[in-house]
Amino acid sequence: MSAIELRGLTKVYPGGVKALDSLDLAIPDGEFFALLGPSGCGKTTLLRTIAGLETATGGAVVIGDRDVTGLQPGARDIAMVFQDYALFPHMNVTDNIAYPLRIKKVGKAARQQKAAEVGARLGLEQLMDRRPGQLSGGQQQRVALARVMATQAQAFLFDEPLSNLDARLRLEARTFLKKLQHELGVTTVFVTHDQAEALAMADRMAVMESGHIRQIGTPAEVFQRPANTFVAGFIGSTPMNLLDGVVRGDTLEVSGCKLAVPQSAEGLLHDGEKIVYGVRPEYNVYSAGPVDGSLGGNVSIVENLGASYLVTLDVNGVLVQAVVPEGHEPLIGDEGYALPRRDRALIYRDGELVPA
Amino acid sequence: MSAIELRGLTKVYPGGVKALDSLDLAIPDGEFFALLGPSGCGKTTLLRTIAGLETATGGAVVIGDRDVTGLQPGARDIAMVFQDYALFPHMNVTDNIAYPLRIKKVGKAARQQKAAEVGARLGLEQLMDRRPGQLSGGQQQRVALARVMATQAQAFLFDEPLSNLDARLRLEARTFLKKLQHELGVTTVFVTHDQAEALAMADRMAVMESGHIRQIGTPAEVFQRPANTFVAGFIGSTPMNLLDGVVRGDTLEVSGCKLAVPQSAEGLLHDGEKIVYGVRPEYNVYSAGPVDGSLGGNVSIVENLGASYLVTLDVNGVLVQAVVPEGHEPLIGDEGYALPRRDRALIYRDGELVPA
Amino acid sequence: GQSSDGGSGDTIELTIAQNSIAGGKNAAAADYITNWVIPKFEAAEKAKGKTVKVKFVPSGVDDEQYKTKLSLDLKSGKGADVFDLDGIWAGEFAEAGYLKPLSDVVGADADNWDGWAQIPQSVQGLATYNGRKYALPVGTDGRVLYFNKTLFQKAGLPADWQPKSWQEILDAGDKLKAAGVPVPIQINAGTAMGEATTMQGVLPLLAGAGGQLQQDGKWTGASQPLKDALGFYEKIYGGSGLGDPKLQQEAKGRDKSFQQFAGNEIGILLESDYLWRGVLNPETGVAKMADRDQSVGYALIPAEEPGKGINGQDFVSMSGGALRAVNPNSAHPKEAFELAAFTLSPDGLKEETKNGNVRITPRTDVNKEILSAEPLLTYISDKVVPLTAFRPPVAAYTQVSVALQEATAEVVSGKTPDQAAADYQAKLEGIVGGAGNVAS
Amino acid sequence: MAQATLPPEVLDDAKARRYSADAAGLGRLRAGAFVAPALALISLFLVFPALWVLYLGLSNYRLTGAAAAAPQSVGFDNFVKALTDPEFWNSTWLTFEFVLGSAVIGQVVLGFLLAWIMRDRTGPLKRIVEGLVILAWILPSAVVSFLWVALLDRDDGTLNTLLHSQDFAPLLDHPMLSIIVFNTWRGAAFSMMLYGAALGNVPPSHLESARLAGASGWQQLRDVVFPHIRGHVLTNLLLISLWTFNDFTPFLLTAGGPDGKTEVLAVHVYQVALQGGELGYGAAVSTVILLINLVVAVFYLRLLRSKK
Amino acid sequence: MTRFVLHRIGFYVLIAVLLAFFTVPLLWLASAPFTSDPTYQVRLPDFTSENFRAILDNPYALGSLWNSVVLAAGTAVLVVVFAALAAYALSRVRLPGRDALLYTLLLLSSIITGTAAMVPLFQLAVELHLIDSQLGLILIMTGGLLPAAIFMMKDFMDSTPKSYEESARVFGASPLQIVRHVVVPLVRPGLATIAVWAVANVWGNFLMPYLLLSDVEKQPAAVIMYTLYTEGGQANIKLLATFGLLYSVPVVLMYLFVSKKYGFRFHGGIKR
Ligand SMILES: Nc1ncnc2c1ncn2[C@@H]1O[C@H](COP(=O)(O)OP(=O)(O)OP(=O)(O)O)[C@@H](O)[C@H]1O
Ligand SMILES: Nc1ncnc2c1ncn2[C@@H]1O[C@H](COP(=O)(O)OP(=O)(O)OP(=O)(O)O)[C@@H](O)[C@H]1O
Ligand SMILES: [Mg+2]
Ligand SMILES: [Mg+2]
Repeated sequence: MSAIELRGLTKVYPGGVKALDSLDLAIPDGEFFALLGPSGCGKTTLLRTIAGLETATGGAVVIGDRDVTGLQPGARDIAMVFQDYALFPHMNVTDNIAYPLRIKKVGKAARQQKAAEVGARLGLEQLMDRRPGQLSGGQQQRVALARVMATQAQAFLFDEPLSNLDARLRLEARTFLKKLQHELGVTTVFVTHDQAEALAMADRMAVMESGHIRQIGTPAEVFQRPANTFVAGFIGSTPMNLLDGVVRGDTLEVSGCKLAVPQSAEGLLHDGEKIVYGVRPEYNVYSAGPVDGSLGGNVSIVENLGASYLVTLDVNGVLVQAVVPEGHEPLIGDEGYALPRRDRALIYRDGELVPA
Repeated sequence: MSAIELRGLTKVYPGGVKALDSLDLAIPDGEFFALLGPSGCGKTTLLRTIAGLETATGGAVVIGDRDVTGLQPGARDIAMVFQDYALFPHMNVTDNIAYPLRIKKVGKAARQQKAAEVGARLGLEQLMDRRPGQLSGGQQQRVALARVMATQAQAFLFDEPLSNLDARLRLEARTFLKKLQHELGVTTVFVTHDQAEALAMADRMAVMESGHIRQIGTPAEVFQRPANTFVAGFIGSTPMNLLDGVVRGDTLEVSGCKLAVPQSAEGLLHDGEKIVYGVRPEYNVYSAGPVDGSLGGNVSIVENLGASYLVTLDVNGVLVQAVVPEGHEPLIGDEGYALPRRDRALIYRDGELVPA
Repeated sequence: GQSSDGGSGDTIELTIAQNSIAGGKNAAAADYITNWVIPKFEAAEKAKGKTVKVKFVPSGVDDEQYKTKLSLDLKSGKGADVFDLDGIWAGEFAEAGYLKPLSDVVGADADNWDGWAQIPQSVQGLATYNGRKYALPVGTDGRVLYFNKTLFQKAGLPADWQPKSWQEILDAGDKLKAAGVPVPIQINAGTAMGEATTMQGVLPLLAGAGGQLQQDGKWTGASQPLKDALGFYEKIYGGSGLGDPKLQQEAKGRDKSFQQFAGNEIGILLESDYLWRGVLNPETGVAKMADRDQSVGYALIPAEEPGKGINGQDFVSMSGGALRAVNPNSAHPKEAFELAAFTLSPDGLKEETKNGNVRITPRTDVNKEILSAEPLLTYISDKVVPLTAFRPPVAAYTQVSVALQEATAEVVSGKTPDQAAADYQAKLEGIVGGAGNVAS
Repeated sequence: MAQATLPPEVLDDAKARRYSADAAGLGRLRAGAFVAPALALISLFLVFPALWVLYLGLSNYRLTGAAAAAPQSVGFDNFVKALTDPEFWNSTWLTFEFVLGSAVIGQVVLGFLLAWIMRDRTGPLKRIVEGLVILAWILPSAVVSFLWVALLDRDDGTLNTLLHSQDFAPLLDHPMLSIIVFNTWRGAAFSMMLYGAALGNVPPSHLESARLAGASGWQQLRDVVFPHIRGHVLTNLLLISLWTFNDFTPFLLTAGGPDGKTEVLAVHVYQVALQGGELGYGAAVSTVILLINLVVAVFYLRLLRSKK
Repeated sequence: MTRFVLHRIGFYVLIAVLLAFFTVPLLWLASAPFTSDPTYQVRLPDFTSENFRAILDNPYALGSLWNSVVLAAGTAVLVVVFAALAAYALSRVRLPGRDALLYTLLLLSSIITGTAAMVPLFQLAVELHLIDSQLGLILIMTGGLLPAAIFMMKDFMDSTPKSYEESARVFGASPLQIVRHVVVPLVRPGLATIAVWAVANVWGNFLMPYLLLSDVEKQPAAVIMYTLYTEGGQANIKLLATFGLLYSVPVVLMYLFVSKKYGFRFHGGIKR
């Protein structure tokens, strides 16, 4: 169990793709850290560079208090779960779990016992003799976890371990994984491109974009105060409304409507300047009749979210979304008004949150 | 544009797997119909049998008013989008879109014009000369849609067309797709294993389990009143709490707590009978202090859902989940109480909803 | 050859190689070496106070492959101390240095061998190159015309048939044909039969027309005798129906000619004594003919016309034969020679030819005795060997032979003899190094 | 297997392309060590003798005779001789017919046909068909040549028996066709196995989309299958062309005859080198064959790279 | 529906024709060894065992089969091991000039199988004292087969997912361990295919064993098969057919074994 620190880490692939650009990051001991970002932003590369599967072009990787930058993956004392689990198809569950111990030259009896122990902990007792091909996705995932646990490594690295599961299994697995990490207390870096997963599981998280980290913080910080429009658009199960606007005195003009300046930006705006007004659909209060300071338009789409509805309004040609509790959902074509919560709405200037 | 009707459709694979078991289904003209179910329940088989890619073992497929059961796929006048899009990698976008027309012996100029037209409608103008390998997932998906649209088929069949997209793209795509179907008005059968997708997009939906349909209805019906515990456990972005209980006079005893009988089941229960008490986390009102008729316990997990939190309580060894608005989330270990809404809680007897 | 290096000081180890192998090709010869020669020779040497161990190196492959292997061995200074080779290879082996004159390798013993006195000059010639003896002759053979007496009787031909000219052969063929014999005459032709075409076909005919392959250091090109010989082919295969042109093209054509002869489908067949010994042999033949002795007749090969053969002969034949040589690299050439000579001792030859394995040995003294029970071999030994001819033992021969085969093939497939002869001459010039070495 | 959100081939493909770097951490040095044993054997027993052959081609080396004792360099005489020898050209032409007929057309087409009709079949029929085809491939050529002589024999051949024909002599009347059919029979297994694997890689959904569009069998082949397996087709073509080019087995059937009508280059070299003993000339002809092979290989590789 | 029926009929006719094409030539091998006086004609056999007795009387027949097994197995093992290692390295690490090297070797390997190479190979064997040594022959044949084997094997290696190896590597496995524990089991069908290919190649090879092995006790069946001819080069069909059958049985058994145990799978296509 150790902290992980990256100092000015750079990775340039042969061919010139700069996948990591002088990246600094410190993950304290025992933290569950999620890495989030769109496809191709360098998440996998970051993880693989920590693991030593890619050699860093520049910078250093420190695990615990060892600089491991030049070490072979096997010498770094970390464990990794791959997206496809990489369970050896020709070995049964016991052998798969015991494989790291076999490499460490643990005797056969000892390693089989350890495998049985870890397997039992993850509820795999009945499956120890099966091959991976005979397991369901969720079971495979647990075997991959068991194999990682058997190593007693300093840190765990997970590369989208849940994305191969179906939606239902994924939910179960994430609860399970979170609990397990909590119990073991091993520093964990978790890569995902599913923001809901990151929000639900992480102690802290980072949002990446093309080799850079755009924001680091707790899920709540990142969700409520995205530091820039990139993060704002990326986080949230429904994307944030990001609307172009102009400051007109103490109010804002956003697609033809007059809105109040959000609390967080009060006193920080100049008359006439162009800003982006951000509000999450969850923080848009919907009403069927006109309300002061709201965005009014016609309903163009209504989507069922389960216990609530996502309503899309066409506000003078700009689409604005609001979440409406069940029982209050409008029909398509109805008139509707979305009133942003002043305490939750945000202002972005040149793409950056005001105040930074 | 035509209705689709399945009568007693049965499909037994060589090897004996009964993937569809005497299934009846009627989809009216122009409907957007979603098929939902766990992996292996027969969704793909159903779609493929409609398409004629699998020959039915028994029963009939009627499209419009033609019985097409014995016809070749090419003669059924339907179009299908596959999970992997099945774009031909050696053809550019134009040729891919125009392929069905080429098979129908439409002249070169005519089909290129049609491809350009459809492509433009889907915003592919700039990409018409690229090969699929040079497109992002979302673009590929649009090309696949364009190819289907170019056919002017009677019905569209989609087999998990969104599951290859990353989470963010998926959201955009589903809005787009829904809108498109609405405009074209073509009868559409949409297979997915993501219940959120089904809820958000479908006019009506069916939930399948091992070759049978377990419930058909609008998304709201299926979400609010799942007909059986299978559907109840399957639908919803967080699974429904399904708790074993016993009827004690006019109250229920559920894991050591006394709960009121839900409105829907009032007067329908017998004293002493064993039931399953179902309530969605969204319909559990959480409070930090004790409340009458609530489920009390200690908080074991707290997951961030964005603007709300999913809190898992350990109620005498049974896990109960409740959704808590942001700002009110408890800490792990806190005491907490979940009060089910009487108008939303449900009772299942022998796995079936009461009243049926 | 070098095997003796490893032997203990006073044990002499020798190896002897042949293209024969127990249970396969020439099995009898292999058995003779292993079961008789080796024990007897070792005993004899022991009696002389020498410890000699002999090892037999069997082989059982095509002659070309045996030759290749032998050449490669000899070239790299290896190979058996005593080995057999086809007489026709003597010249090229000598030129390559694979063989040395016996007296150079062995010393005076070689010239003083008592066997020489028993070997006819013509057979000695097989082992002679540029006037020096390079090896011991192992035996010889001869070619005759076989005919099927049963078919002859049907065609009204005599059982003691002996044609005097080519025309008489053709006449007999006509009668056979008239009597419904499927293949009246089979004279090997074409490339598929390989050397059989040359030895049992074009060369005897060439000799019969008075021609020789090589004369006074020059090769014979498109000469009249060659054209005559090819003309004879034309008469048989050129539409007369006397022969079966297709058979000449088949890869296994010669096998088939044997089967057909044994099956009473061929009237006249030009072949060597091997046909009698190895093919039709009622006991061990590959195409057994139970009534061989009664129904197969044989006759000398006539010249084109009486007196028109080589050296003015009325009748002609061709012969070949194997040689047994001492490896110039042998560590023990004297003992090796003794071994070779031992295999050709009268006792040895008698032993070898026991049990129906009769062949014409090089020694007249032995032949008299062992051939008495074999009318055909006696006939060849007495009548054929004196008038027979041999192939030129030079390196270029193999290619010349192929050119001859090709010439016959051309005739069979319809070219005129003149044209085929001209093509032959052109090829010949290419093979032997220019027109200067060719006489037409 | 449980649900995989990505179909495996999509995943594999993307992975393979993106992380083609050194997955096992071999490093150049150790990679070198892994290649070393093979390379050592190859250098010693293949490259060295092969270069020697090239060298021999410049001499008048013979198996026997004076030229065996003291071979002399003759420069490019052997090549000039080969290139001016009509027999060589005849053989070259025959070899092209042979390769084109039996490999490029015969084995590729038959192998593909077999793979195609067996593609989604299981059970005894598939096993029997595949077993027989592979049997033809693994039986030793010495045995196989007998089988075909017995089949095509002019008198008692099985073919004549089956056709109730008399005197039908394929080996004499249609020798080239015979060895082409023979070699097709003999070698189809390799192509079948290769295409079998290749067809397994054609995503079924692509075929099905074509079917849904109403494409006929031939249209499916043309529009979906061939574009997908082009790489396999070319690998296969390259290997079997090379093998067929150097295949000596026809000799066992026809001995190059009748009248040299089946004397393909490999047989020609055999006759020149082994029967004629002209090793220098034989080596030169081998070198020319090598060059022709090179041209063929480059041609295929061009084809492979062209439409990429 | 009728179209469907016609389709079926067409399919089975095609299958029947193909089956006949591949079966008919084999009939002779099934009948001749059991016939008393076999010719090239396929006849109903009289099920004599005399031919087998005759071949068992041949002092070298059985031994040669064993020698063939030794040579084939030895070569196959070396080819598979060396080709696997080399193909693995070539597949995973971009060595400079890798592709050019592979193609060159592939081309050169075709010359080595020809007749022209026999002199260099023989001389080489003489210089290295590998004459009359089965090991020497195995090494020489391995050298000839390796390029094509590497070429085919590389396709197998290219198509195995790399995450298995990376995973083992993170656990600290050494490259050789990775090959042994992970790669070999994964590509086993490929190894089996190459092994069968190598065995079939060695099994039929006549010229090299004949030239390099003088001692008949060491010679393989391919050479002994050639001895079953007579002095004049006539085939002893009786023995040849029978020995041919015996000679074929081991390869067929090996194929059946391998295909049952590992299945056959080919990968192809040159990926870049
Ligand atoms: N082996 C490689 N060679 C060259 N470029 C590469 C390689 N691997 C990745 N890249 C590039 O580096 C960038 C970062 O890739 P990476 O795989 O780290 O992204 P990611 O965030 O994991 O994406 P995803 O969500 O799709 O897995 C991308 O532009 C990718 O194309
Ligand atoms: N070709 C086939 N042969 C035999 N069984 C099959 C075949 N295809 C599907 N099955 C079986 O039929 C059942 C239904 O499969 P189907 O593919 O329709 O499920 P699905 O609902 O689409 O699942 P998923 O969500 O995983 O795509 C499964 O048990 C499956 O194993
Ligand atoms: Mg990644
Ligand atoms: Mg499916």
